[in-house]
Amino acid sequence: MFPILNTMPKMLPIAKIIRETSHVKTFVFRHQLGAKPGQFINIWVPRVDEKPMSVAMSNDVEFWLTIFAVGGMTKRLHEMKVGDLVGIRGPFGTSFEYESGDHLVLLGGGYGAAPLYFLASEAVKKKCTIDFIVGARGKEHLLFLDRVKKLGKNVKLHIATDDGSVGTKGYNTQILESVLSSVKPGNKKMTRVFAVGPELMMKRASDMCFAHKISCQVSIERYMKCGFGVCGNCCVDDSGERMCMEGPVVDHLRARKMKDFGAYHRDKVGRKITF
Amino acid sequence: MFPILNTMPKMLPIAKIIRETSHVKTFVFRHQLGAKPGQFINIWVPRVDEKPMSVAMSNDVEFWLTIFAVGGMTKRLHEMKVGDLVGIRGPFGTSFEYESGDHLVLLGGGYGAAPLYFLASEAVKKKCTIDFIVGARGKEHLLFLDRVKKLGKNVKLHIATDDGSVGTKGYNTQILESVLSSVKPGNKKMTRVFAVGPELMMKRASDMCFAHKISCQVSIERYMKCGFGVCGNCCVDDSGERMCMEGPVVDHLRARKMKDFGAYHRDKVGRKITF
Amino acid sequence: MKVDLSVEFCGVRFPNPLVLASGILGVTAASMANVVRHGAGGVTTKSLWLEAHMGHPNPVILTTEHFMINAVGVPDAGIEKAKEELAIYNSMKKAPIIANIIAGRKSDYGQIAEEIAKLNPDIIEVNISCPNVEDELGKPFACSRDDAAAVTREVKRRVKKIPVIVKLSPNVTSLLEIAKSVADAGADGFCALNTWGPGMVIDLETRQPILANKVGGVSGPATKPLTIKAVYDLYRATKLPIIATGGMMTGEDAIEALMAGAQLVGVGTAVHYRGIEVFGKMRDEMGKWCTQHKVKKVEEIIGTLKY
Amino acid sequence: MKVDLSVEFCGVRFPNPLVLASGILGVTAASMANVVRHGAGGVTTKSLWLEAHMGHPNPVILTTEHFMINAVGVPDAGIEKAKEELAIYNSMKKAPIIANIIAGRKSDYGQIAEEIAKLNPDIIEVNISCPNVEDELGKPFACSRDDAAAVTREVKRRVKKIPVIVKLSPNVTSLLEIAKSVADAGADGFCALNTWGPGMVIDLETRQPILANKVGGVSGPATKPLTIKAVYDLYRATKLPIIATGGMMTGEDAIEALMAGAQLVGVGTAVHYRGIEVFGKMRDEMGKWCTQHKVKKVEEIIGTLKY
Ligand SMILES: Cc1cc2nc3c(=O)[nH]c(=O)nc-3n(C[C@H](O)[C@H](O)[C@H](O)COP(=O)(O)OP(=O)(O)OC[C@H]3O[C@@H](n4cnc5c(N)ncnc54)[C@H](O)[C@@H]3O)c2cc1C
Ligand SMILES: Cc1cc2nc3c(=O)[nH]c(=O)nc-3n(C[C@H](O)[C@H](O)[C@H](O)COP(=O)(O)OP(=O)(O)OC[C@H]3O[C@@H](n4cnc5c(N)ncnc54)[C@H](O)[C@@H]3O)c2cc1C
Ligand SMILES: Cc1cc2nc3c(=O)[nH]c(=O)nc-3n(C[C@H](O)[C@H](O)[C@H](O)COP(=O)(O)O)c2cc1C
Ligand SMILES: Cc1cc2nc3c(=O)[nH]c(=O)nc-3n(C[C@H](O)[C@H](O)[C@H](O)COP(=O)(O)O)c2cc1C
Ligand code: FES
Ligand code: FES
Repeated sequence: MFPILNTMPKMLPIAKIIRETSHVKTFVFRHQLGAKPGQFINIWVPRVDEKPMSVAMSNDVEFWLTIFAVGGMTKRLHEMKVGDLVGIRGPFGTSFEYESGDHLVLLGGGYGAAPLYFLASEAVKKKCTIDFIVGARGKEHLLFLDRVKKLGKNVKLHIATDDGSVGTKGYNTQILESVLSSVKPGNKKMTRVFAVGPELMMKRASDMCFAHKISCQVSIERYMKCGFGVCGNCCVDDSGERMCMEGPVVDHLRARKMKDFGAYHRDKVGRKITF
Repeated sequence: MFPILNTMPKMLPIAKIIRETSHVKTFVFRHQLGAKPGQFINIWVPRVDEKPMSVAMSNDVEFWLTIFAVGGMTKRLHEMKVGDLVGIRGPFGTSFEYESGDHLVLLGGGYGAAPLYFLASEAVKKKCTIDFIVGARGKEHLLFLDRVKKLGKNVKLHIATDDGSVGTKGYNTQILESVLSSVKPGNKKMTRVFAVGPELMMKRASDMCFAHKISCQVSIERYMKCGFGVCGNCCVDDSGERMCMEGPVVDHLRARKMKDFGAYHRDKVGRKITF
Repeated sequence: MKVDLSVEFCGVRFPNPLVLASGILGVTAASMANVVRHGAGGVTTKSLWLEAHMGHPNPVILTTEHFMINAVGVPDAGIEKAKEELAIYNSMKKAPIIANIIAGRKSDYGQIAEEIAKLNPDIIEVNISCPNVEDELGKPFACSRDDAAAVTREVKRRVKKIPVIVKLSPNVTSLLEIAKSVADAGADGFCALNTWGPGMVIDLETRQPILANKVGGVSGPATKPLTIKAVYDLYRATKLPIIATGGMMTGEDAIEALMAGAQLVGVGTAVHYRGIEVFGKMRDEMGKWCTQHKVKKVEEIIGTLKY
Repeated sequence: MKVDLSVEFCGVRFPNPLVLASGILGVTAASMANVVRHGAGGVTTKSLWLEAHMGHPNPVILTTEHFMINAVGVPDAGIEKAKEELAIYNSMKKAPIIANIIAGRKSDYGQIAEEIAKLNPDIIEVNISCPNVEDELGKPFACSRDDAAAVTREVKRRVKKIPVIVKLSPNVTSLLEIAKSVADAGADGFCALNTWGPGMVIDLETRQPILANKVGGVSGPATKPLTIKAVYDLYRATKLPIIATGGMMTGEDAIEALMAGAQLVGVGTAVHYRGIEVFGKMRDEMGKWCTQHKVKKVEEIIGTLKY
């Protein structure tokens, strides 16, 4: 498997900006990216920085990026207007794996709901049934609810909020636990959990799946520079696997062998930062 | 039409050496060259030089080069033995054009008989009938006679020698004239002359074909360096066409527009040398 | 939209910025006219010597998908042939011609320049940077600030009306040091760059270098970013007109070079990678880019890089 | 036929000549061990600083089919991280490790060298040739004979038992002048070469350089013939052991480098063009070539070029 040889940024005007929550916007680009759910791109704001972002939707005519304003570059992005140019490189990395007809349990924390929405929208076409569990601090931080609801009857939406302003009060992992508990033994093999969000959430989800002997895939986000397997900044311990190439989506059994899973990540100079 | 991007010499051992005449040897290489009749290769003798040579035969398992020992490099080649390595680049250049069922009149002077033999051996497979006219100073300088004879009943061999030691005494162009004269008006369109040899011979042949209104292709040999259209040493006047790319095989009507056709060629520094 | 691709370079107007680089298809007037017919906005002769110069035996050019390496060795028949061919070119001239000159000794540059000036080329380009005659001639003059300036001064002294540009070598520690000294010596512009190295390719079977000259100058698409940077440095430091030469393969490459500060774009190796049709293709690609970006005159984009 | 691909370099035996080049997949011990698992005969750390060094913002690496350009800016967390990672690497060591060191001032090289020497790498490689921190640090020390020698002397003074090799820059007028002065200053070998340029890539839409650092070092398959020539020149002139780095993509490329005089072959950019599997592929290609050519020990072909 050769990586994409040409990784020059493709300059694209922002076609549309959708405000999702106070800190989150979805940026729409009219371009056939050809990404699969779980893959990411690098988005470059000239003179500012370039950062990895999961693809929140990709079809024949457009793709979406759903972006939290957290620091310098994402805040600058949030100030940009329709028509402004950014550079896009990718898609890079691995994608979610499942079979037609599988039962998918999606656990999204933070912007994790966005790539999972992309996954769900593809999976329903493949006759999958879906439990879509989202969580956030409060109602106003929940993402993509309306879109998920429109995916049809095969998708069941579960909501958890820390403050109980909507859905179950508590963590989304609590909902996961009850969903997993209700899986009949005979259905375990075709049930797949996909967890995308804060690493500690994914770690908890993995522990639950491990206990229930249900398969699980997680998205391991590490500090990325190149995005295509050269710089070495995104490698995990002790396998040395590159999360931009052999990840970000990995089976949780592989994640569980990573010393850093749920424990630490590294900053841009490779220093360990505990979660 | 892109040229071959990789033009590194392929090192091949000489598989067989066939002595043709006192000054001519055929070198056989076991390699699928994929050349068409009329095309040439560059053959490199390490530490000596690299020179263009027409392909005298190319099939799925081997190819031949029939080489006159005239100067430094070709004399060195004649000293080489089976197993010695030479570098081959190509095939380069244009090839002879004709249709299945055509009547081909081949006029070979000097080593010109070799590439024409390659043409004949392909053309007979395409149901062409062939008049194969060869000429040389004397019997002992004639090339490829036995091979041509073996091509079958559709190939008629005509021989001319300056000294009359075999065949007609005189020039091979005299035979051409009589062959052309015997072409019935209705057959002129499907009759094609291919002349390969000394340029003055080709010029005479072209004049005859022009008078008879019969099509003719000639092989314009110019001093070649690269062989693939970059150095500019093989360009003709006034069109500037490169004989390694737009030639060596050209329609004689195009050749007749060349100031240099039958008049002069250029040496390795681009100086004109009259024929 | 009608796009004006013409550019002025050293007072000479070129119908488009694409100029045949020296040493490629530049042996005869007919060949250069053919290149113009294929879309070039101008041509450069192969390097012209006063006396005949043999060049190296074959093989002289090797290519892979990734690079070209050449040691043609600057063959030329000398001034008499130059006279004949330049006269022919001028008699059927459709685009400006740059006469590229070379000599073995600093002092000889003056004479060839003077002789060539008589033949009325539009521009004289002084080749002091060929990396594949090192064994014969030593390090190119373009590698020494003083030598480069001395050659420039000598040529400028002997050539009065015709603009003189100097062809620079990339194979130096400080391109700008050389360029500034050449500018101070009176150069009217630059051609940047000649080939890289020299490099070497070994045949693994015989364990010998393949080029008869053993080593040769390297070119190819990978040199583009190096050319772009050099052009920008020259543009910023000297403001003299520049021909960006090296790795230019597409119309977009040419646009990039213009943004970096070049007026003209030299095209050599691309003749191999995209065929002789490359000139028309690049011209059309430039036109298309300009149309898409609402650029009416390509000259407007020269030096517009926001560094 | 069983082929022995192992080579000795500065007294250290490498299971095969393919060494991960500095700055590629060299941030953590785990990553380097992974590269060895994929077939490398040794690894080089990314350049190690005494104190943390931030490097440049993204984008830091761009690639086309033809070249890579990078301005990562040599980020590193400093000596404490180096201690931790080298200890981990050594605890699971399967192949030699070369610690590549860097500093901003000549005098600082001694200290980082001394600190790193305590961590017991097999070899110390002194990076004086990174072209993408010029704005920050000025022309690399590898561009000055005296600076290069001063750094070498300083490192050699502080490092007693571990072999010290110097990583050379191609961006100089005379590589041999620098190399000889480094050799005289006590270097035990060379790594040739660092990246080319710097070069620049402009985004045509915004008319800005794409790399955050604006310019970056150029690498790619096209640099191979330049590396080969540099290696041969070094081999002939100094006889010191050499790592041939630059444009090495295939087992045949590695064989070519060995013939030119290298003991080891650095592989960096090829990780992009052929994937991380490139080490195993190149190793197998070398093995196959040796078998076909009846070479039992790959060391036998070192320096066998018939120039
Ligand atoms: C595979 C992947 C997918 C991602 N998908 C999304 C997404 O869909 N939506 C979204 O909002 N965010 C996503 N992120 C996170 C996003 O990259 C960071 O939020 C962003 O880089 C922050 O940059 P900043 O300049 O705004 O903030 P900074 O202040 O520079 O950084 C804030 C934090 O973001 C993280 N971060 C910064 N730079 C990088 C980098 N180059 N690579 C990885 N993490 C970094 C670090 O943890 C850092 O502490 C994803 C990250 C990865 C690795
Ligand atoms: C397209 C083409 C096909 C050819 N096919 C054959 C062939 O099948 N058999 C054969 O014996 N010869 C062929 N030749 C001619 C052959 O290339 C020359 O005989 C050979 O180059 C002589 O080299 P030398 O070193 O032996 O002699 P030299 O003394 O170097 O040259 C003798 C003469 O050969 C010609 N010649 C030399 N070098 C070249 C060159 N690089 N390119 C073109 N002509 C050159 C010149 O007219 C020169 O005067 C062909 C030439 C061309 C251009
Ligand atoms: C085959 C070949 C021959 C060349 N001959 C000359 C020459 O005679 N004089 C000269 O100044 N440059 C010569 N050059 C250098 C080119 O003019 C040009 O500077 C270089 O190749 C980079 O441009 P490119 O990438 O477009 O080829 C030659 C280059 C090649 C490839
Ligand atoms: C992304 C990247 C980062 C690099 N970082 C370093 C570095 O930190 N220190 C160093 O000495 N060389 C560094 N280099 C140079 C390489 O080690 C190597 O010398 C050069 O890339 C040529 O080899 P290659 O063609 O195999 O990549 C880097 C090169 C690349 C492409
Ligand atoms: S981000 Fe560079 S290797 Fe993964
Ligand atoms: S031989 Fe070089 S262009 Fe024809």
